Amino acid sequence: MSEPLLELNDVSVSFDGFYALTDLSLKLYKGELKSIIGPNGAGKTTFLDVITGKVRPTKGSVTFKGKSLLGVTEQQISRDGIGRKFQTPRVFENLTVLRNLELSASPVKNAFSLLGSGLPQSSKDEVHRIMNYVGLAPFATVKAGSLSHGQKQWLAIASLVAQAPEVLLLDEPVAGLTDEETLRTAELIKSLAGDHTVVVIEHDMEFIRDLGFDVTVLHQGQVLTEGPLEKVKADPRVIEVYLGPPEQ
Amino acid sequence: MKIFQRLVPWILLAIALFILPAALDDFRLNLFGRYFSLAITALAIDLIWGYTGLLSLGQGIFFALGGYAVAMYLMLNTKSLAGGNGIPKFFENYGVDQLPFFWQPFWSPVFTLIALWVIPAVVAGLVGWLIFRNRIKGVYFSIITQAALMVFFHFFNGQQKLFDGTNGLKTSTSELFGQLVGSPDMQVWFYRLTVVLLPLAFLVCRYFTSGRFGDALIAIRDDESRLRFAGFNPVPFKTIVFLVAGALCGISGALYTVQSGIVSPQYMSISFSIEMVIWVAVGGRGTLVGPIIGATVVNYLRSLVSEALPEAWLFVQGALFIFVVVLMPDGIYGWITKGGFRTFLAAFGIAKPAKTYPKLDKEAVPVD
Amino acid sequence: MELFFSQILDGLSIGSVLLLAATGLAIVFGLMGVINLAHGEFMMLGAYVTYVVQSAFKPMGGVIFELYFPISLVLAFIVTGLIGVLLERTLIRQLYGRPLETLLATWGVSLILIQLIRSVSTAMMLGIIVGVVVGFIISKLLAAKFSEKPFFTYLNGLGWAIAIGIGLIAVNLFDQVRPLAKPWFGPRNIDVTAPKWLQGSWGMIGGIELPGLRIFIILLSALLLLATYWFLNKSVWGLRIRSVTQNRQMSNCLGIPTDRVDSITFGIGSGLAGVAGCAITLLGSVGPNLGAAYIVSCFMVIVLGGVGNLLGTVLASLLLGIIQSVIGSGTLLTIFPDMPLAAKGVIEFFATTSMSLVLVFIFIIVFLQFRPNGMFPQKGRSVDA
Amino acid sequence: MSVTLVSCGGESGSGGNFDGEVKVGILHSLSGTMAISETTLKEVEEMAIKEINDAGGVKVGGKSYKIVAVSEDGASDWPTFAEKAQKLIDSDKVAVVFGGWTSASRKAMLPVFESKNHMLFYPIQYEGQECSRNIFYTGAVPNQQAEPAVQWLMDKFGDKLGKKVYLVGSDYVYPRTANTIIKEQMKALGGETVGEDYIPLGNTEVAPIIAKIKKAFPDGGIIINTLNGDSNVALFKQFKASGIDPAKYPIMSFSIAEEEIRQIGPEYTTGTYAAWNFFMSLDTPASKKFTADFQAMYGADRVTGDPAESAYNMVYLWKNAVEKAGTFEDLDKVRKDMIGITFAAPQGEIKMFPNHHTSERVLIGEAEPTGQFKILYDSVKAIPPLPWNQFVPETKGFTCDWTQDRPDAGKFKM
Repeated sequence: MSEPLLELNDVSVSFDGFYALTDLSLKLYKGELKSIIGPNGAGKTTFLDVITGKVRPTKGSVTFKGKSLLGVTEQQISRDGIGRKFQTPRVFENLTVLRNLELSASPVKNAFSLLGSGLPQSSKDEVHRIMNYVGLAPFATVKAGSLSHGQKQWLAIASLVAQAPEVLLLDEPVAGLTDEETLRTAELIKSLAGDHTVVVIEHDMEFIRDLGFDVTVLHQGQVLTEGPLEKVKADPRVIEVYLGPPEQ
Repeated sequence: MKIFQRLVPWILLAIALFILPAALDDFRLNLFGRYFSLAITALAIDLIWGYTGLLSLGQGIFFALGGYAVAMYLMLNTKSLAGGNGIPKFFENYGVDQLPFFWQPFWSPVFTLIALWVIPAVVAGLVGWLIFRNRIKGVYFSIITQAALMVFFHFFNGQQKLFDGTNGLKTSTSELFGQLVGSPDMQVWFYRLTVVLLPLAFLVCRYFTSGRFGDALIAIRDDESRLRFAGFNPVPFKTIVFLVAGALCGISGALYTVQSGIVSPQYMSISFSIEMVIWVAVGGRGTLVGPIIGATVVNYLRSLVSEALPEAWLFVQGALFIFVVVLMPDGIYGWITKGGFRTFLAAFGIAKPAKTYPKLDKEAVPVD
Repeated sequence: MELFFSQILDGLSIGSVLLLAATGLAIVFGLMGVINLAHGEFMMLGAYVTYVVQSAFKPMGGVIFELYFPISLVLAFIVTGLIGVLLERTLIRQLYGRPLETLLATWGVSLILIQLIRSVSTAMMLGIIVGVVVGFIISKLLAAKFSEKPFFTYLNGLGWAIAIGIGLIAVNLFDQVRPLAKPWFGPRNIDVTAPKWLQGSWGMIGGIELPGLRIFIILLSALLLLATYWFLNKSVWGLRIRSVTQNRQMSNCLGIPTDRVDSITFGIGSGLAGVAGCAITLLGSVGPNLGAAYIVSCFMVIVLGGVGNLLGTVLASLLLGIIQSVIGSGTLLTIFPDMPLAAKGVIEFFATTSMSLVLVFIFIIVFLQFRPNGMFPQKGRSVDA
Repeated sequence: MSVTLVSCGGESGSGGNFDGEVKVGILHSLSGTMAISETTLKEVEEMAIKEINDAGGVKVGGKSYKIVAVSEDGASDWPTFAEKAQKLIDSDKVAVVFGGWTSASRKAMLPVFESKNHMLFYPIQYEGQECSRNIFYTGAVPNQQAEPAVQWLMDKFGDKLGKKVYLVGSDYVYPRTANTIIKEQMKALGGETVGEDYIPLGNTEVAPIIAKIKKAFPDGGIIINTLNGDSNVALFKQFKASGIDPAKYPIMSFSIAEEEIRQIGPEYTTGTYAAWNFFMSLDTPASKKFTADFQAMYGADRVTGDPAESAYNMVYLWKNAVEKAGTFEDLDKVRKDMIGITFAAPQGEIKMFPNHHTSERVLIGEAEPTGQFKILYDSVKAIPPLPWNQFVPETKGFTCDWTQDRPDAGKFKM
C-alpha cells in the first residue's frame, strides 16, 4: 500500500486531566471512505478538532501528506485540503445562500485579493451546480439565517463541497433531517467518492448502512474496532459499550 | 424599497449642501458641520462594529489623533500664537524653549494632510494587529480598546509639556490662508468641506463592505472560527477594516476640531467613545446610511436637551441606549428598510404585511 | 529595603482595592459572559448606602456610631445585590447571548444611575412610582381589551409613553412642594467618615507603618474572597451556578432553576460591588462619579487574570497594584541608584501615578502576546463554539 | 454687535417696573464632575442678579433694565464650554458672559471671546500668566494667594522644618503652573522643592505619593497641595491613616474652601491651612450679610466661600461699569470704563486694574473642627494683581495694561 494521506499517531488530548483521546492511532488513505461511530464522549468530535487544528494534542503526531499538522492554523489546514462540516450546521446567517457558497468556493482566500476582484466564472458555475444539486437554488437570495434546520445542514454540506477539499470531514451530517433528506444526503456523499477522502461521524445507523463505508468504532478516546458495519455490529465489545456490560 | 434606499443618500446630500446653509444661522450651521464630521466617525464604527462585529470602545483615540495633527499644524503656522522663540506660547508656561521633535514635521501642510489620517491608521493597524493576531475578540476586544483609550487619555492629559495637557490645543484664533479659522467665512468653508468628505467616507465604506471582501466581513461577524475552517485568515481582514476605521476617525476628528475650535484629551474620554457607538445603534448598524442619520439625530437631540434641561440629558441618553438595544436593534434606518415600519402599518391595517420567508423549523437548535 | 517592603504593602493594598472592585465583575463575566458597565455605579450605590447608614447612626454617637461600618457593609451588599437582581430580571435577561448589546445597555443603566443619584428627591421618587403604577394599569387595561390585536405591542408602547409623561407631570407637581423637591444627595460629594478605629495607624512592624484602613481593606478583601470561594465551590447554589455555566440545557433538564441561578449570580456580583463601594468610602471621596474611577482598572484585572478563575483575578489585581505602587512612586530608583542612564530615564518618565497606568497597559498588551487568554485560560471544548 | 434690549415702557425705579431687559449669559458646568463646584457659582450669580433687579435693575442712559440670565451647561467638558459660549454670543446675543471654573474651561472659551471681541467674567483664582482683552478676572492670581502663602509658611515653619516644600497637585494646568511659580519662589527664598507629584483628576489612589512624601520628609515637612476635587478627599483620608499629622506636616491648600471641607469631612482637614481672599468666618458686616443672604435664599445648611464671593463680585463690577459707561452694546466703552471700577465686596473694597484683574485681600486660615477657618494672617488692604509672574524668568519684568494703545498691551516689558 502507498503512504497514508492522513495519519494520527499515539495522539492524546487532555482537558484539565480529563482525557478526550488516549493514544489514538489512525490512518486514512487517498480515496478511502470511512464512518466513525461511538457512544457520547468517545472522542469523535475531538478527533476532528485535532485534525483541523482546533485543538492541539497533548502528545502524539498528526501528519497530512507527510507534513506535520501540529501548530498549523485552521485556515492553513483548510487551504491544504482538509474541510470540515460541524456537528451543528454552521452557516453565515447574514449572508445569502449564494454568498455563503461563493465565499467557500473562492479559490483565493487572501484579504487583499478579495478587494475588488470577482469570483472566476468556473467557480460560479460550480456553485450553481452544487446549489442545484442540494435543491437550494430557489433560496439563492434568501439569508441563510432564515433557512430551516435541514436546509442549513445542506447548506453547510454544500459549502464544504464548494470548498473542494481533498479530505471531507462530516460531523453528524444528517442530524435533524427527515428520512428523505437523509437519503439524499447519503447519495450526495457517495457521489463524492472517488477523488475524495471522506470521513463521516454519525449516530444514525440507517444512514451508516446506506453509505456502506467501513466503520471505525471509537470508545474512550481509542479505536475499539474497525471493519464493515455488519462485522462491527456483531462485535461483543461494541455491543458492550453501547448497551452496557452483559451482567446488567 | 430598493429605489428608496438608493435615493436617500442623494436627498440627504442635497439637503446638506443647499437647504441647511440657507435655513440656518452661522452658529447652527456650524453645529451641523460638527454633526456631519461626527457622522464620519459613525461610519467608521459601523464598518468595524455593524459589519465586522468588532465593538471598539476606543475610537476616540483615532479621532483625537486626527484633531491633534491639524491643531498642531495650525498652532505652528500662526504668528500671533507664537511666543518668544517662535514656538506656540503655551510652551512658555512649562519652561519648554525648544519645539519637541515630533512637532517639527507639522510645519508642513502636506505632511499634516497626510498625517491626520495616516497616524491614526498606523496606530489602529498596530493595536488591532496585536490584539487580533491573538484571537482576542468579543467583549475582550471591547474592554481592551477601552483600556487603550484610557491610556492615551492619561498620556495626553499628563504631558503638559508636549501637548498642553488638559487644556488641549485651540484653533479658533489660528490662521489658515491668512484668515482666522474661527471666522464665520472659514467656518462655512469647513462646513462645505465636511459635506463633501462625508459622501467620500460613505463611498470608502461601501467599497469595503460590498463585494466579496464585505461578505468576508459579515462572515467574521457571524462566525469567525467557521471562516477559518473555510480557509480564510480573519486577522488581515480585521486589521484592514480597523485601520481604515482609524483613518476615517482621524479625518473626522480633524474636521471636528477646526469646527469646534479645540482639541483636548476629553475627546478621549470613555463616555465620548461609547456615545459614538450609540449614534450607530440609533441610526441602524450594518447599513451605511443609518450611522449618518444616527450621528446627526442624536447629536441634535443632545444640543436641544442640554439647552433646555441640562440635568435630563444623561437620563435621555441612558434611556436611548437601553431602548435601542432592547427594542430597536436595527436602529431607525434598519427598522424602516427591514420591514419594521411596514409591520407597524400593517398592525393597524394600513398596509399589507410584508412577505417574509417562512421559517420551516422554528424551534431553537442547541449550540454545542 | 524597608522602603521596598512598605511599597509592597502599599501595592498589596492598592491591589486589594482592585480585587474588591473586580471580584464581582469577574464573577458576572466569568459565569454569565456579561460585562456589566454599570458595575462602577453599583459600587457608587454601595458607598451611598454607607452614607445613609452613617447618617442614621450619627445621632446615637459614641460606641454605637463606631459600629456603623460593619452594618453598612452588610446593608450595602444586600441593597446593591437586590438592585442587581432587579436589573437582571428586567433588562439583562432579555439580552443573553448578545454580550456586546448587554455592554451597551448596562452603560445606559450606569448613566441613569449617576444622574438618578444626583437629582433624586422625594418628588422624583413619587413621580417614578406614579408613572410605573399608571403604566401597569394602562398596560393591564389594554391587555384586557386588545391583547389579540396585531397592533397591541405598539399600543402598549404608547401606553407606557403616556405613563412616562404622567410621571413627569407628577414629578413637576410634587416639585412645587418645597420639602419634597429637596434632593436626597445632590450632585455634590458627600462626607463619609471612617470610624475612629480605622482612621489612624495600627502601629509599626519592622519600621513599617501599618495604616489601619489599609490593613482593614486587605483583610476585608481576603475575607470576601474566601467567602466567595466557599460559596461557589462548596455551597449548593454555588454548585448550581457552576453547573449552569458549564451546560445550561443539561442543568435545566436536571431541574436547576436556571433563571434563578442567573439572578443570584448577578445579584452576588452586584452585591460584591456594593461592598467594594462601602470599603472605598474609607479611602476616597463619595460622589456620583465614584464608579468611573475604578471601572477601567477592573477591566485590566479581568483581561490580565483570565475569565472564570478567581485565582487569576487575585494575582492580576495584586500584580497591577504592586506595579502601580512600585513604578508610580519611583521606588526602583531609590533601591537601584546605579542603573544605566537610559533605564533611569525610562523609569523617571513613568514614575508618576498617571504614567504608571500607561505602563500597566503596555505590560498587559505585551503579556497578551504570550498568553492571549490571560493567566489562567479556561480549557475544554466549550470555550470556542 | 447687537444686544437684545426689550423695551416695555413704564416708569423706572421700584422693583417690577423696568424700561427694558438685558440678557446676560451664565455658563457653568451643571452636569459632570465639575457640577459639584460650579452650580454654587450659578446660584450666587443668580442671587446677585436678583438683588440688582430688586433694587431697580441696571440704570443705563437714564433708563432701568431688568437683568435676565440665560444659563447654559458647560457639562464639565472644555469643548462644550467653547460651543456654549458661541451660542450665548451668537444666538442669545447676551451683553456679557459670567462663567467658568477650571482654567481649561477658560482657555477653551478664550479664543471664542477674542475672535468675537466679546466679554467674559471669570471668578476663580487661577495660575495667571494670561491677560486677555476680552476677559475680566475676579479671582486671585498667584501674587494674591500662592506667593503670600508660601512666604507665610517659610516665616512660620522655615526654621523648624527647613526651607523645603513638597508639592502635590492634580494633573492639569493650574497646579502645574502654580507649582512652577512656587518652585521659582522657593529658589528666590533660598529654599528647595524636594518633590512634586501629580495625580490624574478624579484618581483616588494616593499611596505612592504618601510613600514619596515620607521618603522626602521622614520627620515632617511642609506640603503644598493644589489638588482639585475628588482627589483631595482621598489625600486627606489617606494622610490621616498613614500618620501624616498636620502638626508635623503643615499642609497648605489652594483649592480647599468651606464647601470642600464639608465634603471631605472636617475631622480630616482640621489643622491644615488654606489661603484665600475671603473666608466665611471673616468677621465684617459685609461678609456676614453676604453669607446670611445666601443662606436665606438657598438654605441654612449652605456655606459660602471665596469662589462664591468672587462670582458675586463680578456681577456687581459689570453692573457698575455699564452704568458708568452708559451702554451695554459698546463693549469697547464698557471695557474702558471698567478700569478703576470699585465695589464694596464682602471681603472689603476691591478695584479693577488696567490688567483686567482685581485687587484682592489676602487671608490665610487654619481649618477648624467646625468646618470653618480661623484667620491667622490678614493683609487687610487689597493687594494689586500681577498677572505675569515676577518669579518665573520667562515672564519676569512683563506687565499687562489694556489702557495703553499698543499692539502688545497684553504682555510687554515694563
